[in-house]
Amino acid sequence: MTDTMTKPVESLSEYVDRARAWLAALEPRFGAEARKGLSVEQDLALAREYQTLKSEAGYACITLPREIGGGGGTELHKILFTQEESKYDYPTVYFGVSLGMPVPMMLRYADQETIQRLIPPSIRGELIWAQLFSEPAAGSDLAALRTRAVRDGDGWRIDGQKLWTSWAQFADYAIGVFRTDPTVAKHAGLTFFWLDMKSPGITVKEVRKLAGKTSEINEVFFDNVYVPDSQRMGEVGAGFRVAIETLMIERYSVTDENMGGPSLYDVAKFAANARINGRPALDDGQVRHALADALVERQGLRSIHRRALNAMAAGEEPGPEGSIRKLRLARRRQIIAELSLDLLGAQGIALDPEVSRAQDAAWSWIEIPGGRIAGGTDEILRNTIAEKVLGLPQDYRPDKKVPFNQIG
Amino acid sequence: MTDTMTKPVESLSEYVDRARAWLAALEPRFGAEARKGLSVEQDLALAREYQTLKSEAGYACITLPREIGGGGGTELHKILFTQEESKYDYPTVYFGVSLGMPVPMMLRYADQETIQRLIPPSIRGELIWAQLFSEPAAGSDLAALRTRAVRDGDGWRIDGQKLWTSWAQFADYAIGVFRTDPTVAKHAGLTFFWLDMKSPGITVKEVRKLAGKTSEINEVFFDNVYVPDSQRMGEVGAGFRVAIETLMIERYSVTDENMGGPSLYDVAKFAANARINGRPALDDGQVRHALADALVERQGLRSIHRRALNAMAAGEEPGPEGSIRKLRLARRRQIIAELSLDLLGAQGIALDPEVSRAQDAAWSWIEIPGGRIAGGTDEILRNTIAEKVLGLPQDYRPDKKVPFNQIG
Amino acid sequence: MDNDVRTMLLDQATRLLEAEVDQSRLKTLLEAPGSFDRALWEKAVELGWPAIAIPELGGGLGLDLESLTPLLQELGQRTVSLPLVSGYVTAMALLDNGVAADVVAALASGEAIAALAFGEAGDCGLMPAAKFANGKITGAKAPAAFAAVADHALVTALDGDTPGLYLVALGGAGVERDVLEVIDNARAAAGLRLAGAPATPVVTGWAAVLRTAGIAATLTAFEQVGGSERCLKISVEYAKERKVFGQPIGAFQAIKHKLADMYQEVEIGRGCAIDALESLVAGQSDFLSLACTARLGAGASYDFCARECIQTHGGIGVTWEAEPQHHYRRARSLALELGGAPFWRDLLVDGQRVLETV
Amino acid sequence: MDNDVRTMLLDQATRLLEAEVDQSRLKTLLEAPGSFDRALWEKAVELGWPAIAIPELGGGLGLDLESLTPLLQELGQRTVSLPLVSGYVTAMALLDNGVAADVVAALASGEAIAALAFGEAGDCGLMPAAKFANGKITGAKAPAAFAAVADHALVTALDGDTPGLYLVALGGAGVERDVLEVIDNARAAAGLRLAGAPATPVVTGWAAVLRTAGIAATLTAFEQVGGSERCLKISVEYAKERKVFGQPIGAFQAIKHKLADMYQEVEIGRGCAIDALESLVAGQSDFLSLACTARLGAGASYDFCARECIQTHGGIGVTWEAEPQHHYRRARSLALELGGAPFWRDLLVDGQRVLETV
Repeated sequence: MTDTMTKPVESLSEYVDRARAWLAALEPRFGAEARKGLSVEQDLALAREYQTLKSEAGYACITLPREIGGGGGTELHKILFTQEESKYDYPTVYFGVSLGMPVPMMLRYADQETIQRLIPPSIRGELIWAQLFSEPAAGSDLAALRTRAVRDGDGWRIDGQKLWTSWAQFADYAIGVFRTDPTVAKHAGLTFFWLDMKSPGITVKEVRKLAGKTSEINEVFFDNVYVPDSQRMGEVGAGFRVAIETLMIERYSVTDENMGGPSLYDVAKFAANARINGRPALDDGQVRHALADALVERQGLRSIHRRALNAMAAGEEPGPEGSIRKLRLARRRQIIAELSLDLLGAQGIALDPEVSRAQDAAWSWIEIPGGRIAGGTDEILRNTIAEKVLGLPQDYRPDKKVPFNQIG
Repeated sequence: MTDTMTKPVESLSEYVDRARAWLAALEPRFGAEARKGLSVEQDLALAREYQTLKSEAGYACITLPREIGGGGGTELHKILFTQEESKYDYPTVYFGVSLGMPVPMMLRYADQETIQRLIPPSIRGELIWAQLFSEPAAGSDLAALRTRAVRDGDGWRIDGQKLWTSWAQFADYAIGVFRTDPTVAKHAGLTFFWLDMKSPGITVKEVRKLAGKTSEINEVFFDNVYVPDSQRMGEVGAGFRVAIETLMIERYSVTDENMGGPSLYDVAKFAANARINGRPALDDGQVRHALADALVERQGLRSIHRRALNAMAAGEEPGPEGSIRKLRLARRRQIIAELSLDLLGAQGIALDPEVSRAQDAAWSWIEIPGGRIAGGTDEILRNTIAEKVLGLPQDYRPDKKVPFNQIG
Repeated sequence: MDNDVRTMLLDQATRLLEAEVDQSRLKTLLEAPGSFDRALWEKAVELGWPAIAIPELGGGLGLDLESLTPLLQELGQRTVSLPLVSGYVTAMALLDNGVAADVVAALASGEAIAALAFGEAGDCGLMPAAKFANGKITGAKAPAAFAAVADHALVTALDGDTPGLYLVALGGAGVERDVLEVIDNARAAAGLRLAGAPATPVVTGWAAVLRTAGIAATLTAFEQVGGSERCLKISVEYAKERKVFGQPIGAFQAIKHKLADMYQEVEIGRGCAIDALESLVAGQSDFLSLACTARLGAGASYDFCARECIQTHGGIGVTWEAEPQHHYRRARSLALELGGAPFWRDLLVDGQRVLETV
Repeated sequence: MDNDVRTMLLDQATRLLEAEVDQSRLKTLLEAPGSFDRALWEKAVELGWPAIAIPELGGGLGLDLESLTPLLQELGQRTVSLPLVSGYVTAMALLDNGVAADVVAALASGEAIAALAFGEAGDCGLMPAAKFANGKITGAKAPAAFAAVADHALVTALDGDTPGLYLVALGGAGVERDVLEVIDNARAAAGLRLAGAPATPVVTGWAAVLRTAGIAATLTAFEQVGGSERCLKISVEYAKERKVFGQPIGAFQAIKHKLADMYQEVEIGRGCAIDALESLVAGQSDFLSLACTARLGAGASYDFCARECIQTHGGIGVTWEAEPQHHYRRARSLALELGGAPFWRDLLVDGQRVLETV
């Protein structure tokens, strides 16, 4: 096991060089070629191997302590490593939720014994966590959730249904929020728990998405599922606040400025080869205008993100202004993908199943609508900025102070 | 006096030919050259002469009966004539409000004697009418108006202030809406009147606009102004409905698809001469894209407008879908003007005071913000479409059923 | 009389589509490349749809185009793909140029299916690189709707430097079809590899090619308008029904104004389509410019409405099971099949240089 | 130390501007072409503003650019026009090339004012048509800020085919100033007619011209960010205060989301400006690309915020008396003075072709 963080004098550029070398060496084993044609299960197994190597090398959960399998580094190390890693097509997607929100939240709320038992294997990719938030009637309006948790001796019994639960089909554990008191106002009656996804009474059903034949999103059904009270996170009735805390962590987790689509550099290369009535598309003003808009926005967002990470590294809490990044990048990927298809003309309808999502305009275009919805819709994010940053009045909410079980 | 409407067999193209000849002959007297350097008062005097000639020739208020000085024609005649007329820079602006809304409303609500006495001279431009609607606290929210009309024997006494009243400085008469009962809900306590603008107690004060040194808009102050009850239009308390009726007429009055700015044809000619790094701007894709968007929108709006006018000619009431036209054209003029300035680069800041608004990108740009506000803001027009056309719920309006004098 | 026939045709169409087409049938078509709803097509043929606007001397019913377009709009609303536009456009190109009367008759009767293979990889526009010489075409065509099942294709190719349209029998020698996964598998799309495929010249010259493309674009615009209308309709319905924060989402201006914008786009697209059709029918000289506005207006409208229909539906909108995905796919497919927007913008703006406004 | 000086400078600036600048003073400046607030300029000179970032060897205070930019942002917020950017850029061009040390000293002391006359009629970009030969320039320059009152102008011209920058004394022979009505009369703008005006070569080559323009653009971006911030601030305040339909307009999502969009634009513009400045100060090779993003990002932000600030204010927003008009005018003026956006887009995209991302 290489202890990467024992050299405090390592400069950032040395850090990047070392990460580059480490990543490059793994390409034959974990790169796009190696993954081609694998089933999801095979790919997941490969992903767990890769994740274990990352944890051993200090590249998994870079900002978490070495003792539990993290990297003991800073936000800046994390962003630099992620940038390098995103140049490869390594299997990391299964752990995005697991390590993104549940693990940090467990570190804040769970007891030491639990942390020692569950977190290191989670960081190594042996265990996967899901996040049980949305429901059929509770998407943007999370506090409208209906899945009940009712007191039962030393624990609680959960009944109901969650929706849009990413990677629930592979999850060992989950964090989630449930209604423990329907007689009080909607925000007040919620409580936050972590739970074993293998508990009796849990059924997971994959939801097929618009794009692609396999999907990471699921329905999760709860039928009299027992959760001990010791797995409660925060006070009874404080679940909404804990959920918001979780979402604030999520908001800064968008590090890939291409949102999984082609980079602007790739788009420019593509446009240099595309033609509009015989002219190179990259010489055309409408393409230049679109690229310039994207480049300007990217630069602004890089600057905002870098300064926010620095502030976080200096101990400040992330603010609601983190909403900008996902809001802009998701819509931008859609604009750029649509333009790229326009430049292909009739050929643009072809969808090459062999090509990775990060390389193909059509795949990029067909996948991105979800990016404008998941993790806060465009509309919710604008509202967040308006209310939380600018201090404008909240929308009219007729159900806000009504007991939940009396809302029409 | 030429009686233009005695030949029912005249085809539309013959009508256009005749209008063209008539308009062309008047250019030395009323064209841009003749108007150059005139004071507003001199220009208004010239405008009255021109308007009288129009009335005599049947080109004023084309859809109104010949007997009162109108043209006895159809909406189609009106649109065709207006199109031809807009190619010249004739002085018509002073009568836009007067003949647009007050005169048609008087024809609906006033008695025959009043109509005979006041309408023919109004159509000839001898009399000018204003429309007293908006107030400092009542713009988009017209029903929030505060100017009071209180019963006084056979009439009413008006006190308060109107704002944004176009051409009030030259107006002889006006129509307007006032609060006659502050103890009922805001929409219910309004009543509609016409009145003599020379009545004692009325003071008019010009409001300077962002663009230009003279202005058509005014504040109008009322100090114990007497209006006989015989000048009431509609029932007491029905003023809001009558005001909305007036605004519906207004919505279809936007016939100039350039909203007073340069035509797309002129913009294309301009772009053919402008350069981006030595390339003709019209060959540049960003200019082509912008022009294509504008041309597409123009074609769609022409089609919508033509079909709406045909429906109106066939006796149907104008619908709220008329809101599209102004909403799109005002914003489009701003986009196009901004682009034109971008194509001029550093030279674009020059504002030639000798050039007409319809010919200059900088003037077009500097004047257009008002177009997105007057006659319904972009936001109000979208709301109108959403509620009146699509049947979506009205916004939350906490003051809707509260007595006006109890609104906080 | 025409009006009665139109009403009857549309009634029949509505009833047929209501009875036959449901979401699960549409999903099945999306599953595999090159899908074609042959059963529905056979019923459409029985009802005489392919014949509607083809003149009687070509074996058609000889009705006017205004009898066909409401039907196209209805198909567009339901994201049903039938080769009506390609059949009509091909038949008329043949008929106008006195070529292959047997094919015209087969298209009118519905025995044969046609595809319009105008685009190629390498340029978003329609200027071909495929070569015609000695009665044969060599070159590759981009995936074209219905080419997976068509008997004939109307193909663009260069004879020397002169572009033209050629009729190619797809079952014949020198033709290979590449049935690929595409954005919208229900379009029965296939790319064509032509290696000395026998081809009958139909018409030559860029102007003639553009006119034919313009007719296809104008008719397609009605499918696009139908699709946009449907996106608006289901979005408005969902917005009235779905509640967040104690109110229907349609009570929030972010959604209200989005839907108001969709309405404007629908109406502008519709206006452009109507005007282009009128110009085509009246044989006006401004037809190509109006066809460009129909192409761009209806295409942008459908893209916008489909995209924001998903957004309005939120999470449900990005599932396989929900309706919006069909429109999202169809909108983009229709916007690309006859060449990308930058190509049509060029055509419009270059045409406008010589067009006086009025 | 620098931080203390920065704070002090900004405090002084805030106090001076608070005391001196009000709406009626700004209105007066708008009334007549070529307006310049000389009284304010004299106070600024007393406080040493022209000297801030000019090195000591040039007679300046030798502070870093980060001491100047907060002040520019403050001026931008208040739509105050002082020739600080043009003075700094001119002085540095002279100093870096060892030209006219006396002019550098005069600019640092505030005795002299400089204008940047880079643009010309006929192209939105900065490639000049004016000719330099035998020590003299002939040509016409588009209206340039402060040229109505400046003693010197830094002027672009061609020597043969090579563009370069030249110093021209505006009081000298062969120079005529056209003081025109412009969008923003408070910019003291004038066009220059140069008929054999004596000119001192400063630097030659397109790259050097672009670098100088990039520095001017980067510093101007801070004025633009300040203006955008102010538009957002007064719009938010008005939206909280102004009531319609029984609620503040800021409770309606149409306004809330408009303001949220303004916020995003402000922050993106700010981010671009900060990064360009950092690159300039650090002497990085990506400076010109970052200057382009600062130019475009801060320019688009200010245009957007000023336009929607008026819209948020409704009728009041389009009156002469209200504040938004100053921003609407200033935003456009700043966006045009150093060349139009299409020019800078070209520069950015062409630069990106050879730029690896990261």
